[in-house]
Amino acid sequence: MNELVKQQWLIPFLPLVAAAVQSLLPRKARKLSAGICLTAMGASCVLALRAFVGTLGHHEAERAVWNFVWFDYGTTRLQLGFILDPMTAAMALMVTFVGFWIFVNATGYMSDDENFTRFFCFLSLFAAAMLGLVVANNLLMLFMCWELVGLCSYLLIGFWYFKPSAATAMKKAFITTRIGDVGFFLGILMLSWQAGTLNLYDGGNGALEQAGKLAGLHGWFGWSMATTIAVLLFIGAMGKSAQFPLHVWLPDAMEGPTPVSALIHAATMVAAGVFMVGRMFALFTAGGSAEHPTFAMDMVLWVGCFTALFSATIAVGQFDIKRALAYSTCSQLGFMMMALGAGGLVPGQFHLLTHAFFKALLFLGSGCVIIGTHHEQDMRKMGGLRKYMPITFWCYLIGMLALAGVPPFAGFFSKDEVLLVTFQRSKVAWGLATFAAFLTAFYMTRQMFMVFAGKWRGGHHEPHEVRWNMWLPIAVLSVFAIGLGFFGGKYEHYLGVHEEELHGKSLVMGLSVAVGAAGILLGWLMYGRKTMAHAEEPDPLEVKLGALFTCLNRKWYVDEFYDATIIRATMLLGEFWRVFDNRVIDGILHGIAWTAWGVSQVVRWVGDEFVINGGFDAGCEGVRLTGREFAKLQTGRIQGYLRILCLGAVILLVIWYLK
Amino acid sequence: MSVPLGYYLMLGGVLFCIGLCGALTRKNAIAVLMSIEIMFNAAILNFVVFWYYLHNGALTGQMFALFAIAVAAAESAVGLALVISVYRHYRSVDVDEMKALKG
Amino acid sequence: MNIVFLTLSAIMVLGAVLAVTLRNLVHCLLALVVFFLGIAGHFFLLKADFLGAAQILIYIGAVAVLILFAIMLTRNISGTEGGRSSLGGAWWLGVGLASSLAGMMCVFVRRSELVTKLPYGATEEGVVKEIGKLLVTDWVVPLEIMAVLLTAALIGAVVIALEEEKKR
Amino acid sequence: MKPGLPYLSLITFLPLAGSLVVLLLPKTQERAMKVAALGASVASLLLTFCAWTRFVPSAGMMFVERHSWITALHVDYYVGVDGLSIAMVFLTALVTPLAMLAHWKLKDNVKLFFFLFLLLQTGMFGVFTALNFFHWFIYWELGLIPMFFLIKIWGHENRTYASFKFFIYTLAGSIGMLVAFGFLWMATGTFDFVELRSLAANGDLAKKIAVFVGDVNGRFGWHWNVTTFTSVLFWATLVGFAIKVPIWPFHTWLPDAHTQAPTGGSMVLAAILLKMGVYGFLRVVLPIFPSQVAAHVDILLLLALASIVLGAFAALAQTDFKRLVAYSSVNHMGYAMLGIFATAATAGPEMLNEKAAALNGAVLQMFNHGISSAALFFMVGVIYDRTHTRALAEYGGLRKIMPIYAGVLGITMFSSLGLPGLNGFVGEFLIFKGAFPVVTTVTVVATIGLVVTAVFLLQMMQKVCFGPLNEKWQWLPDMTACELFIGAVLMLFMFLIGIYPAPLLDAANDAVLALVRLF
Amino acid sequence: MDAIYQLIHDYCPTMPDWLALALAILLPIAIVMGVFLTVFALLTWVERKALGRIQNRRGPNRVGPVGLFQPIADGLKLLTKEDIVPNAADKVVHFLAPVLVVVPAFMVLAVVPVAKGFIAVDLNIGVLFALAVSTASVLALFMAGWASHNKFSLLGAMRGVAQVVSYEVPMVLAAVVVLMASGSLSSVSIVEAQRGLTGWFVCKPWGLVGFVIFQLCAMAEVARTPFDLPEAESEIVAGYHTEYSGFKFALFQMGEYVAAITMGGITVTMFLGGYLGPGCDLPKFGWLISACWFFAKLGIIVVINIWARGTWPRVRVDQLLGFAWKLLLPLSLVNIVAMAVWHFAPNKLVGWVESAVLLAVAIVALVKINAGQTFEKRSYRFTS
Repeated sequence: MNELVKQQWLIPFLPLVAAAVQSLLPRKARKLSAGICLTAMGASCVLALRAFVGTLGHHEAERAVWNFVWFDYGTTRLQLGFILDPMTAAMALMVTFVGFWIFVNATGYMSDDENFTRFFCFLSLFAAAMLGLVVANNLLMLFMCWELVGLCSYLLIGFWYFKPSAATAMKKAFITTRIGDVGFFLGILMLSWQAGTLNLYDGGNGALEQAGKLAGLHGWFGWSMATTIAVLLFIGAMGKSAQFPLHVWLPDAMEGPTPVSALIHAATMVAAGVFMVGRMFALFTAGGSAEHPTFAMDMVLWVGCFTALFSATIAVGQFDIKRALAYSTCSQLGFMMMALGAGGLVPGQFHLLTHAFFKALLFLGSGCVIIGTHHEQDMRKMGGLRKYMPITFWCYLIGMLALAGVPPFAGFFSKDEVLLVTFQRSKVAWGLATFAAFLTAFYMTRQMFMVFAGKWRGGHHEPHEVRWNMWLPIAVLSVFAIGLGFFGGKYEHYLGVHEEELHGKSLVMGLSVAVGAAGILLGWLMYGRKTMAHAEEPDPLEVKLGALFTCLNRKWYVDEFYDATIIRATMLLGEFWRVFDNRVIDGILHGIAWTAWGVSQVVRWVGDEFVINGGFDAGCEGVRLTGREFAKLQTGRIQGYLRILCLGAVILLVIWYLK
Repeated sequence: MSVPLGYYLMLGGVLFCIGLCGALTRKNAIAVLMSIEIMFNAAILNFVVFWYYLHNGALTGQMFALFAIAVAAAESAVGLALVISVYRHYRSVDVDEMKALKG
Repeated sequence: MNIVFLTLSAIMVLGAVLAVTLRNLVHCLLALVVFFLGIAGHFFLLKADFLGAAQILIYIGAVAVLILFAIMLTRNISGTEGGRSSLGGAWWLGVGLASSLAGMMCVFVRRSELVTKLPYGATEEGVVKEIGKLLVTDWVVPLEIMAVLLTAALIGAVVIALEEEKKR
Repeated sequence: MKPGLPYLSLITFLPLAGSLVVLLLPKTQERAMKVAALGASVASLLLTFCAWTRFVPSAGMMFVERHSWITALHVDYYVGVDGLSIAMVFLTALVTPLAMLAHWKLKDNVKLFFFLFLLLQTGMFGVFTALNFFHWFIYWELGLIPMFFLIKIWGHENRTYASFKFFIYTLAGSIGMLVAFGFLWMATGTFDFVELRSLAANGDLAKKIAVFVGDVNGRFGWHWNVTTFTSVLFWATLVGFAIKVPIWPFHTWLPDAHTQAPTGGSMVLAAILLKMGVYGFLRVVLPIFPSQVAAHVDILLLLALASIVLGAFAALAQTDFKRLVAYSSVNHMGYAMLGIFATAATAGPEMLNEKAAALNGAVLQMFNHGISSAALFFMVGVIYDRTHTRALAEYGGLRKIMPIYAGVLGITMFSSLGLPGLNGFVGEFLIFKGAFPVVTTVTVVATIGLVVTAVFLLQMMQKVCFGPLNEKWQWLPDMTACELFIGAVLMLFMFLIGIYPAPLLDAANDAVLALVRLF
Repeated sequence: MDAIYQLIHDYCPTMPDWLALALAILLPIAIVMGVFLTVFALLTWVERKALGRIQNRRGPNRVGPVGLFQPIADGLKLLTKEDIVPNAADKVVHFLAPVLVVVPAFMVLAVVPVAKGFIAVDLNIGVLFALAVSTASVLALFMAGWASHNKFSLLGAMRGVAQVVSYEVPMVLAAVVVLMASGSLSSVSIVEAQRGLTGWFVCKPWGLVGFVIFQLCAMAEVARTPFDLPEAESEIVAGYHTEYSGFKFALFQMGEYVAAITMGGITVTMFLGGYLGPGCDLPKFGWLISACWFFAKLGIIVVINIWARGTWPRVRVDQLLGFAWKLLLPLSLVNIVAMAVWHFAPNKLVGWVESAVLLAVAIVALVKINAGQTFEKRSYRFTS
């Protein structure tokens, strides 16, 4: 276990090297770039597997840590470190495995793009950053990788930078996540200040190991120190995992290529927030217990629950296939956060894993659909793809069922666990969650029928099935979407977190199945029975709900709200200060300059004109005249001079004599 | 041998004034130079007189006179040369005509 | 002894006055020569015989001849040159100034305490040897400078006088 | 090289010698002039490198040279380098040749340009190495005058206004400083920074000033009280440096000076001249007026905060590319000042590590900002040479036709943004880590600056590189080899310090600790 | 003069001082005048006799036994001749000129030591006085030439002055050598310095050269023989004394001849050891023997002059001046150096050899340098 942790740094390092090499490759070295990227990902996947197997052997949660010094300052030193424990191993394995298959799909998806090499370079950079985040034992290193992941999402969203919408989307994504990161940063500062170190586990005096002590201290707003730090960290998580206030960037992130959406906005990056909360779980729960949990836990619970419901409602009203999936991701993340907030570390993490697989499956599926329909993204212009793209259809179906929570599939087990835990915590949250689950089932079936059922509503040329490198990954993922569910129980044991027995298990399970079935039934009723005839036909739901539907479609006008308030405010502030600088400060300066100039003029006019010039010139004139007079004396006659000389001598002698 | 010093000094002074008077009144440049020579000799006479009466052993007075004579000779030589060259230019040695350096 | 002094001074003064007043330049020159002889005589009287000889050698031998040459070179054009030209007031001014200066000098000499001073004892022999030694020891620098001065005067006089030749 | 070699004098006066050589070369030999100038500054770079390798951080002042100069005024030529200034000397030695290289294609009066540049470099070296106020002030002004001419002669549209404003503004500040040091000299009889520092440390300075004020009162019958007098001295010196840094209210000369300065000029102006102000705080204000700084620390913190936040907001609203980058400089310098004032915020040794972190961060921030702002201005210069316009609105989608340029601009932008893995982050992280425990509220507000910095830089990036290509720039050629070389060197340092900042920090650490222990 | 004064007092102490003083002054003058006038008369006779003998004719033999009274006859003739003065002449200057010619000649005699103890005035600057006075004759020449208002006389005067002035310088420098050797200016001490068998200065190498230079300059000074340009009969009638006749002419002749004698006297005192001779130190008749020696040597010098007059042709003016400035002057300077070398040499023999060699080299070099100038062929402008 200990020597394994020493190789942990290799996992993120390989993709990093690959990214560096690829960045130097010329544009036309397409095959080589893809090759390097895939081999690197494969290698780190093998390493992750080795690490995972390493952790399997031990029965209770074994943890190995390896810290190294980054640099010294003052009298202390700043350390970074790597960790190997069940959660990391699982996560790393999931990221590498899913990532690998997404890369395979990407080779197909991006085959006709001229910036192919640069795309794969960014992908491997992203992989490196994500893996770095996962294996980090130090909060600072985690934060650094966190920001790098944000950078990669920025670069990948804006991959097709010539599209203005992509340009604004990439900027928006980065800035929103950055706002979250500020919270995270403050949390780190607080932690480093209070705990003295940023290492999570450092043989006893790591930050998490001091959670108890931190709980005792006083933080902001009356919370304990641990809670304040947890809240700050959760803000970062909200930004990254697109929780309610900072979720606006996720739908716009769909501007990027679909594999990107799959990798970043489904499986890995957005999950980072949840993973981070899971990693810092000790901090969140410090100071509180199951009965009266800390404020942080409550916050996580309610934010998660609300996000789940909120985005589920929006997902229902979306026409773009990717946006619908984006909102579903949002709501699923809400579920995970809710689970964690309710105290269920294992359900949250398990749901994270399963969701990664089937959401990646769904996104890749939508990618195949888009390629198949020659870059058509609007569901209203699709339809009847079952005939044209059978493989994609079946894989997509498995993904949909898993997501909807139909029993045999992975989704059911993980979601059930989540609902169970929420049930324990608070009935209200559980109720909302089950309604959100119902909505999930509904919009997924809506999507299935709009896309695959009915007849082709798109343009003139028929859709076609995608090549092998596109459908193979979704096939593999669909297998996992099915199989993974069964490992639920063992995961709990694997993580070494022993949950006490939960009551009301059968009620919750039954209700969730019922709700899932009801959603599917309603979806079939609305969309399955009478599929839309042509693209322009209004959405049946729209007919039903009318104004509410448009409101859903427009994402509850959150973007517009933000634009109107925050963004305009900052722009105005900027304008104010720019004008302030130009007018006020420069005004003062110019004022001083003008007064100085004025004074100089006065002095010049008064002082020079009269006093000096007048007096001086007169003096000069006088001197010149007397000079002319004396000149006459110089007659040129030598004797004249001699006479004057003698006259002088005589006078002198007389004077001397008289004295 | 007992001529008092005063007589010699007066003699020197008178001679000097005669020379001065000549220098002032004569129109001819060479005459002026001659009167200057007289003034020079009056001065040198004084040197020797002072040496003779106050010398208590030191020969400085004579040395001075000797050098003064040498200088006077050099001076007159150059003066005359100048007069000759001026004469060639002005065709006359009348002092009043040499007014070129008028102020 | 002051008889000799008186006669000599009388001759000298007469010579000087004539040198200044005579109309004919050559006659003035002769008067000047007499004046120089008078000075030499006084030098002998004052036991400065080396100086007396030098005076004769330099003044009568060289300077008088020089002046003669100068007169010869400039005289034949200007004709008889009037000693006391009709300068009018300027002439009287000159004489007046000179005489007042002379009178004042006599008055001062009379009032100063030096007047009755008598000479020291007879000077010992070998004054010339003494002068020679002094010239080369204490006064060697003035001697060298005098040498330079004389050479410069020599060359200068030649150049000035000669220059005209070439020009024409 | 035997250890006794007078490194600092050599480094300082090598450019001066180079400038003379340039002066002597005939007018037609423009190429020779450029090569000579570059040779001189590269030589001093190599010397700096040798000095760096021999630099022992724990040894306090290194390479000290002390020769008595004007004995009457106890003024001596006292040169030395310690942790605080070694980084700056290296920065000057690194950036100036690059700035010169940026003007390799210069055509009009080349001789004067390179002469002024080398003179400027000498001035800058002098400021960072001088330890006696007398010749330090001479270098301070020497650094100013060539810059004035660079802007005046090779500047853009209204360069006269900008150059005058820059010169007179900074000069006014430095006059205040001169007067203050005049009084200090009268009180203590020495101009020497190190001596003044030791005096201030053991409290003698205050006593001497009290004595001085006492007999001044006695003689002239005024009745100044000592504290107001010392605080007047303090404020005069502080304003002098504040203008140079620039701290918020005194910063309006910077955008004008930058927009009108030629590429190389603004590179040097941003990279090094601003650091002279901050270095001034480290070398002069903090050690000599510790008690005053502590007394007025809250106002100073507010000012630093203003520079960060207001600088960022003002940058947000800029339409001119260079003005935007200039305001970003104001913002970044704000961080450095925050780090410095944080050390003065609490007395006593218990926050030692935090204060050391803040100060280390400030020193690092100075170096990093030097690198990233120089790169950023160079990038602006590169486009300006091609398009002759700085309005952001006119650009768009340059990435299509200038991919390499877009790449380098991206990396530079992210470095100045403070992205981890690049040099900006380490400095800012240390500052915040140090300042947070000491002045929590100010630091929290400062984080707004972080966000807004990201906003305006990304906005700039979007307007310039992304979005649809403005058809006017169809023919724009990509970066030439020479320009790429400059960019590459700067990027190399960005990555280097981003990944492994230890050498820089170790060098500065001991000096920083000594400074922090003063408070 | 003081010695005589003592003598007078011893013999006739009763005489009043001023009378004694006057006598002491007048007596030597009378003696000197008397002796040298007779020698002058004798000189004219000897010259005419010798010239006749050289030119293979008898010379004056009508008046007196061998023509001895010829000088007296000449004198009487000139006294009775009418004294013509040209009317345009400058009367005063015309009258003064002959006087000024004679006066310097006689004044120089005052310092010539005729015999042991017999010297008119023993000035301790004797030689310098003699040289100074001889320069005064220049003035007389010029006045004569100028006063007679005659082109030829003016031309003669100009030549005379140029000649005298340019030969004066080498003469004085040659005399300097003697002064250096004897260490004093008074003629008696110079003579005394030449005691001893080979004591005469002429026996020293530099003494010989000095004697030759001094002799040549003396001849030029007096305008005799090769240098008698001033009154070169063939070219400018009688030179500056064309317009003189009667007694003034006699004075001129007397002046010239007396000058010749005095120059001879000075040459004898300086180079030939004055009155020194084997018997001059005898107590009783020593002074008579010394006088004889003096006059014998004087005779030799005079004979040389006459001899030169008879045999050498006249020299041209530019050659005359060139010879003086370009040869005699440098030679005399070298002579002084040779004397210094001789003086400071470790012993007699070395000193002798060195100065001799130096002088020989100098003479050869100077002659070679001036070869071009000295007696080059005369060019006629108007005749072919």
